[in-house]
Amino acid sequence: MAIVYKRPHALTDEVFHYCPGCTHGIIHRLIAETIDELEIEGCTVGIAPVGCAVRAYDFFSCDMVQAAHGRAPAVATGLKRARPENIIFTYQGDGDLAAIGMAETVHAATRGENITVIFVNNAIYGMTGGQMAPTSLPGQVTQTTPYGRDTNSAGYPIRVCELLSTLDGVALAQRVTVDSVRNVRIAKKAIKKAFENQIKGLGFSIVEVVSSCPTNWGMAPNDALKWLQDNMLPYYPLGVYKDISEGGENK
Amino acid sequence: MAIVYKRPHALTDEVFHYCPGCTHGIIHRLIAETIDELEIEGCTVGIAPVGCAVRAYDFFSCDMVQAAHGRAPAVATGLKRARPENIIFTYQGDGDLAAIGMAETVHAATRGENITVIFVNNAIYGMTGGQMAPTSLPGQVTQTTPYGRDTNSAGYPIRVCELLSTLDGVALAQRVTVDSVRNVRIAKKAIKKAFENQIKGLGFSIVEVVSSCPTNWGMAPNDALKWLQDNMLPYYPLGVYKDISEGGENK
Amino acid sequence: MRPDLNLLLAGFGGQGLLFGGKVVAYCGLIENREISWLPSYGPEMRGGTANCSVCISDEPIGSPLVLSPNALIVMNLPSLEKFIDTVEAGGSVFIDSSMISKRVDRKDINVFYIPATKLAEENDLKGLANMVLVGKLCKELGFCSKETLFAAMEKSVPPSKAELLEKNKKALQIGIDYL
Amino acid sequence: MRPDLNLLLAGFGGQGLLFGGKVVAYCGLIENREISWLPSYGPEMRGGTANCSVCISDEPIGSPLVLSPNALIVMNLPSLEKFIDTVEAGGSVFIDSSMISKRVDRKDINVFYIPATKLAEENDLKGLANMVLVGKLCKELGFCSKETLFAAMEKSVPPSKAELLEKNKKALQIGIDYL
Amino acid sequence: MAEKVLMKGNEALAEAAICAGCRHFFGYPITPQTELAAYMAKKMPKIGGTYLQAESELAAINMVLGASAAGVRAMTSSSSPGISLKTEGISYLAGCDLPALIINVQRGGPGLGGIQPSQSDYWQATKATGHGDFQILVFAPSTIQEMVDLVFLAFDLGDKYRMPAMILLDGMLGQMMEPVVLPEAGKTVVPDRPWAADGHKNKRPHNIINSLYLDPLKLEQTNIERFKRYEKIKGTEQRCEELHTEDADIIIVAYGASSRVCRNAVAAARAQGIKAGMIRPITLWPFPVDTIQKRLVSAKAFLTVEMSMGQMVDDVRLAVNGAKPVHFFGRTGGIIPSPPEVLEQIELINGGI
Amino acid sequence: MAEKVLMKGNEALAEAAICAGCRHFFGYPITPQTELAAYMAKKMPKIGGTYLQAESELAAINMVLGASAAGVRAMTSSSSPGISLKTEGISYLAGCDLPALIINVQRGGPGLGGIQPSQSDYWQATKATGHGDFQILVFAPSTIQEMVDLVFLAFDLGDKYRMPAMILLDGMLGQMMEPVVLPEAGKTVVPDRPWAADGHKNKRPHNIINSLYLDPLKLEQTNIERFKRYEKIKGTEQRCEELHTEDADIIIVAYGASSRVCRNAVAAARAQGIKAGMIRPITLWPFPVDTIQKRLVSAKAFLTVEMSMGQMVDDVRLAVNGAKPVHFFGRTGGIIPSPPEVLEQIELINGGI
Amino acid sequence: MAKITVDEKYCKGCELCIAACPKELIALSQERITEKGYHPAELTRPEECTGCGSCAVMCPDVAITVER
Amino acid sequence: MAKITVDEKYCKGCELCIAACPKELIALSQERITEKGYHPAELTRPEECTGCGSCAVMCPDVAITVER
Ligand SMILES: Cc1ncc(C[n+]2csc(CCOP(=O)(O)OP(=O)(O)O)c2C)c(N)n1
Ligand SMILES: Cc1ncc(C[n+]2csc(CCOP(=O)(O)OP(=O)(O)O)c2C)c(N)n1
Ligand code: SF4
Ligand code: SF4
Ligand code: SF4
Ligand code: SF4
Ligand code: SF4
Ligand code: SF4
Ligand SMILES: [Mg+2]
Ligand SMILES: [Mg+2]
Repeated sequence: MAIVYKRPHALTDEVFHYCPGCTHGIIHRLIAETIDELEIEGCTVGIAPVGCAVRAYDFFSCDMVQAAHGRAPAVATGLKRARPENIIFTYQGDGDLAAIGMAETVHAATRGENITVIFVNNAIYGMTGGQMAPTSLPGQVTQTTPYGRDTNSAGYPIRVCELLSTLDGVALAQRVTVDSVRNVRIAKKAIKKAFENQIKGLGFSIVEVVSSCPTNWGMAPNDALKWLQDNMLPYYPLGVYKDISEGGENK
Repeated sequence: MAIVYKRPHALTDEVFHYCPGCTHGIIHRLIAETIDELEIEGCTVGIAPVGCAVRAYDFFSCDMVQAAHGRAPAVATGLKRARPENIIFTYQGDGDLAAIGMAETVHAATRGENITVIFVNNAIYGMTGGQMAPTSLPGQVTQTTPYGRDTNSAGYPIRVCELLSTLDGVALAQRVTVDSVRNVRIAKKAIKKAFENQIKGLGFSIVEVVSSCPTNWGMAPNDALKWLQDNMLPYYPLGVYKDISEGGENK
Repeated sequence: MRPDLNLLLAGFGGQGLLFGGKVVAYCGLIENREISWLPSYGPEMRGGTANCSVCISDEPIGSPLVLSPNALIVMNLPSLEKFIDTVEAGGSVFIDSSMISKRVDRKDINVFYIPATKLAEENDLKGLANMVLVGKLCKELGFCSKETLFAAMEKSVPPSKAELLEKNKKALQIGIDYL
Repeated sequence: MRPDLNLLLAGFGGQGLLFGGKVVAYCGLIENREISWLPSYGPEMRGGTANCSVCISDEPIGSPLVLSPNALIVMNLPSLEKFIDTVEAGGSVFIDSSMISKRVDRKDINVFYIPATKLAEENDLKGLANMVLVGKLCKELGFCSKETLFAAMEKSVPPSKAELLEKNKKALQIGIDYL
Repeated sequence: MAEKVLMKGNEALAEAAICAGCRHFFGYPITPQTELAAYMAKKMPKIGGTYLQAESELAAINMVLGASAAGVRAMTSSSSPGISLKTEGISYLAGCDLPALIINVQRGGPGLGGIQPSQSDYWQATKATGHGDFQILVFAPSTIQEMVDLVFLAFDLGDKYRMPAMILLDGMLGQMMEPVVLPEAGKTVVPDRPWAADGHKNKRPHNIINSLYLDPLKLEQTNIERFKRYEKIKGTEQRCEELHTEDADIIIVAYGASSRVCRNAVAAARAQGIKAGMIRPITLWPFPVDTIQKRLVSAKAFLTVEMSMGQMVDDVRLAVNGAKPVHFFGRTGGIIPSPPEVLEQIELINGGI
Repeated sequence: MAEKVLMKGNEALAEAAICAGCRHFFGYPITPQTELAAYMAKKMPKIGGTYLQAESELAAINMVLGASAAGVRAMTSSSSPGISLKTEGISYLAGCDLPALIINVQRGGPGLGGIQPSQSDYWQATKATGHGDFQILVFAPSTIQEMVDLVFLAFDLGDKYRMPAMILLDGMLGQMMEPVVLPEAGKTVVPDRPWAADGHKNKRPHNIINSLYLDPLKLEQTNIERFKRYEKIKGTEQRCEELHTEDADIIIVAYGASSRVCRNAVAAARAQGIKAGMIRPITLWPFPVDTIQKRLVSAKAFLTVEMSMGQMVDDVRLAVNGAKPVHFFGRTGGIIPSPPEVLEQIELINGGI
Repeated sequence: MAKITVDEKYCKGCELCIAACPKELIALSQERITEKGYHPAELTRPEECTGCGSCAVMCPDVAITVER
Repeated sequence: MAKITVDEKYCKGCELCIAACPKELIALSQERITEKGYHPAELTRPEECTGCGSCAVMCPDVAITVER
């Protein structure tokens, strides 16, 4: 018998501090597998956000930098400009990337900054205990929309891939999810492409991963995935929004 | 003989501090005419940006607030939430709205904040003496792109109307210019609609005015308009990008 | 002057210790004493340690952080190990013995072993072991009357959740009755 | 010790006063003296007032802001009115008389009227009135040799702009020659 | 008298602001102040007020500026890193002479730091909540009841002097519960704001809210006038509590959470015969210089206790001006000092005098 | 010796940084420092360096953080409002123990203020360039030559102590020209940075650049260790210039632009027989406390002159600690005090001693 | 009959009106100079002005009044 | 023949693997409790495991090793 699945080398031995069933863990693993497969651990620098994934610096075996809330793309820009030979990725939540960090996101994208962005859209601020995120759904109950998100006062969710795909500097904008084995495999491919693009120097690649937050959604992990399928996927259609790589197709 | 054109009431007597031939002045006049025609001077509050138009507070006869660089949409949000019965407009340059203020712009738009945004795109930082703006064209020589904007290192220009029209909260996103009598009249209509939308409570309306900066482009005013026609308009196509108002048409 | 209560409730997040502390705090409030309630969480995202300090006194309360409790409610082993030595001589410790099998060596304190989780589950009161322990605490220390305790419970549960109130009261009673 | 030069150049933006000041500053540099050059703009976007302070001294220069000039080059009326009273007794004033028709009352200073703009335009040196005035200044005050002045001009104009250099030198010479 | 209720500090601040007529809250989530925003999110829609979760702290403070410019009572709350992001906006508020309430529930720093209570933003609050010459009012409650009272005072004085006010607390006070009595509505009246940018209704010249003065003499003049107001405030608005200071040999100076610890320590010191006392600043700006100077004659030494590496101690030193020794004891990074630790410091100093 | 060239202060800073091996500049335009960025934009592409105009000051400082984390010398420059926006980032730099050069060409505030020179960000620079307990090195050049020299020192000390350094100047120094001698390349060596996040090349454990410590004891420990470094710096890195202080009755304390004005005033006072002198801090943090204290015996009074409403004067008072009177004279809002004004103050004080 | 009036307080001699006039009726005055130092625009052949307003529409300094 | 191993250091009993296994082979252990207080996942009918890896693909705590 041979081992066909095991912990990737690019993950440390640390037990994730995530809640049971939180999909952050799956996404971490996909990134780590990609780093292993592309054999880039030694030249990769990851950027941990402020959000539940803040301690990502303890979990990835590559060099890591912890960035201020929302500023990961700016920090990534600094790292990449200083060492263009390194592979730089950011790992960001929806509050981080789409609220406080919107300007940094749009500008790193339009600059075509040659980095990889993994964007975890769980429609909530996980770390701070479940406030509305820019991607929270209309009607969604959160700590700060206790009567459901009212689009009249709290506005509409932002579809990040759609927004960014209007920008010239973007090489890849793809939305995936990790609700099922099949989709996890698609997500893996997208993440790998986002890293490969960087190696090829194609520019800004973002993979948006529609994710769950069992704790703040107040659901068991499997129920959370069901809710994701029923509520988030209709609002956030999966697919490739922009892809300039060879054979790439846009929505 | 009757007076058919004169200084609108909504402009004060102050001589604009703009350079000779700067189209900021035309845009000011169009806003003022609109305020006059809609008879809203008494309930309008304008927001001056940081940029050449910083002293707009001296030029409009309605109440005015001077906002920090890029934060006009946030200030507008505060004003509008405090006094929903008032008509609130921001007047912003490309550095203000599309660089430092990108997050505030996108979020006021996605919230469908019921305000009117007049966005002056002159492809340069006028006030600070001609640095690259997020909308500076590829190859454009500016103080900070002395060899022409190199999209490899300085990135691609942002097309604001295209970007914002992906957002649900936007009622109107239209790009106009003021290079000719005909286009000034179209611009006027667009600006008026952007104010009317607010009166009707339709949400966020933005009019992007492709403008000139004779001084920092280093051209005579009429030459600047010619340059605008030849270089900016191909990159920034005029038209309606989103319009949810009655009879509104999207691109 | 009535004696001060410096209570520490300690265990995992999710065991209801913060709420337990709140009920105790309300007891003090009802009896017109000075009170404070202070939560403290560990660095984990979820499922980490959580504890809560409650002070009741006739004097204004200085530091609300209880470092040397005269009463300790404890619901998991790491917390017992962490706090047992901080208990004041003469103090009382209430241990959920369904969660902690270990026995306490100290002779200068009163230790009560209550199989609170088991008692709660047996009585269809899953998750209310905290209240069983609070009931026992109240009975043993007599820092307030039983009426006060039940009134405090009423203040702590929003009126919209009547059925919850009943269950909580039942759990308190089990604690009071436990010998 | 050579006398200090505290020069103020004042007029509209666009008249080349800052550049004129730079050439004077370079004169000091070449002669190994302490120098400073400080621009100042008005609050207008464009076309407002602009002026420039230049100090040359054998001592380290404290404040580079010239409040009481011993030499004033002035190219528009508002600047003349603003600064004429600040000139030190015994100081010299150089007025572009093609721009300013007004005459100066003060008797304790030396006033030179040079139709600099007209001279420049007549010599196909549009925009170089500033240099005509600087030439005159140098000649009258003799704070440096003519060689130094021309060397300073060479330092001030980038080598890539040779034709500009020639024109500038010509303008200086016109100023030197003007009686 | 109104009923005593048990409330978390963060929630009491929110409820007090609502009682004080504030209907406009703009914030961005951050630990350890989340309960405040959550409370507002729950209450505001019910009373026709605005709770708006901004896209960032920058946006939040500028929304506050807009609302205040429009003439309403407006507020925001955050914690240390978020306050840094607000500093430009706070400087603008000050430069525009706009009132606004800013709450800083401090946590340990620098950088992302930690989420446990701290007092290490004292300098920022009292000396440089932004660029330029300006001050804001800074209040330091030490009980939940005082938080409620100071919210009212902060709004009232902010209005009176047309300047931003900050309530500076820490995670411990924000998250603890104590009994409070909420004041009756109507205790405070929101004054007229004839200067507001709320539409001139064709009845008055246009109002301008602005902090730009291209003419330096004018800018200097606005600064000088503002500082005259500051001088007046220093003369009339210093507030502090004195505890056993009349006969105290050793006077502790401590505010907020650390003052509570010191209260125990003072009691313990007195119990063993050491004449300890405490001056507890309630306003950090204006700093209660007068009270400290009043006690210079009788006190033999001062001890400043902070949850920082030592910041307020400079203000104490400036007030004492060399007349008596000023000692410092601090814990930082989220650690709350313990009463015995402070007592030890008192004993040490007592041995030396 | 290298040739003297005439340079604007802003340009000299840029050229010096390049000479000091800095190849990474990230900034956002703002008056009065635009020439610095323009110079970088022109030079960097020619020498394989990075000039990047960021989308904002926030982005710029975080790009600097990224570049510094990657192990290169990185810098940014701005002016007052822009520095406020950088405070969160500067606090992160300090919390991550990263070196970085930050230039603040101060202008008048608060708010948008004006664009004329000012010194009103002293407190921000020396006490609170962000939330939390930390310090940055602060240098105050007063000539263009000194700017060049201090850029080198700022990079070197920043590297040595792993902390951000600021050069604090003002619009006057930024825009004036003076002769300077540029140092030869190679005067400074960029040291190894074994801690950098530059890819472990499978040769060492992963490096982490981080300022988060969820355990307060650990966070306190990092703070205490950092402050031990600060103590060392206070002991060894204080720098100032003394002018006629040996026999001075009245000692002016002034830095940067205002010190130049005071230089004239001191000369004028001496000319009329008043024994005036000046201590000119070159490091604002660490503040040259030792020199001031050394002169406490001989001096009869101190006069602090600033282009602000009075900020550094507190540090002078803390150093003097009541031993001698400390006076203050300031102009603000973009006004540069004049030598006669300062002389008048000297005369006034001289009359009183 | 129609006419335009250029208010010299506002005019900065930018020439936009000149380019805008379909009848090419406007020129900068060669003699006059405004307080701010500009040569202001003026109507050269008043009788031909149609009052179409094109000049006023383009004037960035709102210096032109048109009567018709 | 195939098998999975659940590392109890990592497993948090989230049940995602349970839902993912096409053969419904995984369940939470009723007796065992991990150091962190969770009931860990375990393979119920080891002989039926195909080693398809679906469980490992879904495990958010990377607790599962699959051999085949
Ligand atoms: C400047 C700043 N503002 C706010 C916070 C508080 N904060 C921490 S995490 C977070 C939101 C995290 O949400 P998200 O980015 O969606 O990540 P998730 O936790 O959901 O994975 C916030 C607001 C902070 N640390 N710093
Ligand atoms: C926080 C901050 N950053 C930078 C500046 C400097 N600044 C003033 S105006 C301006 C840009 C103006 O450009 P734009 O918005 O395009 O307006 P324009 O002048 O072109 O009309 C900048 C960067 C500032 N005042 N505040
Ligand atoms: S709070 Fe939500 S997002 Fe954060 S670790 Fe828990 S489940 Fe995951
Ligand atoms: S600098 Fe450009 S944008 Fe600004 S007033 Fe002059 S021409 Fe207009
Ligand atoms: S367009 Fe207006 S400002 Fe320009 S020249 Fe004509 S009248 Fe004068
Ligand atoms: S109104 Fe028409 S015709 Fe008359 S001057 Fe103006 S543009 Fe020419
Ligand atoms: S998915 Fe992983 S963590 Fe969850 S129960 Fe299965 S083995 Fe355990
Ligand atoms: S490897 Fe496949 S068959 Fe085996 S337990 Fe996992 S999911 Fe089930
Ligand atoms: Mg999230
Ligand atoms: Mg612009």
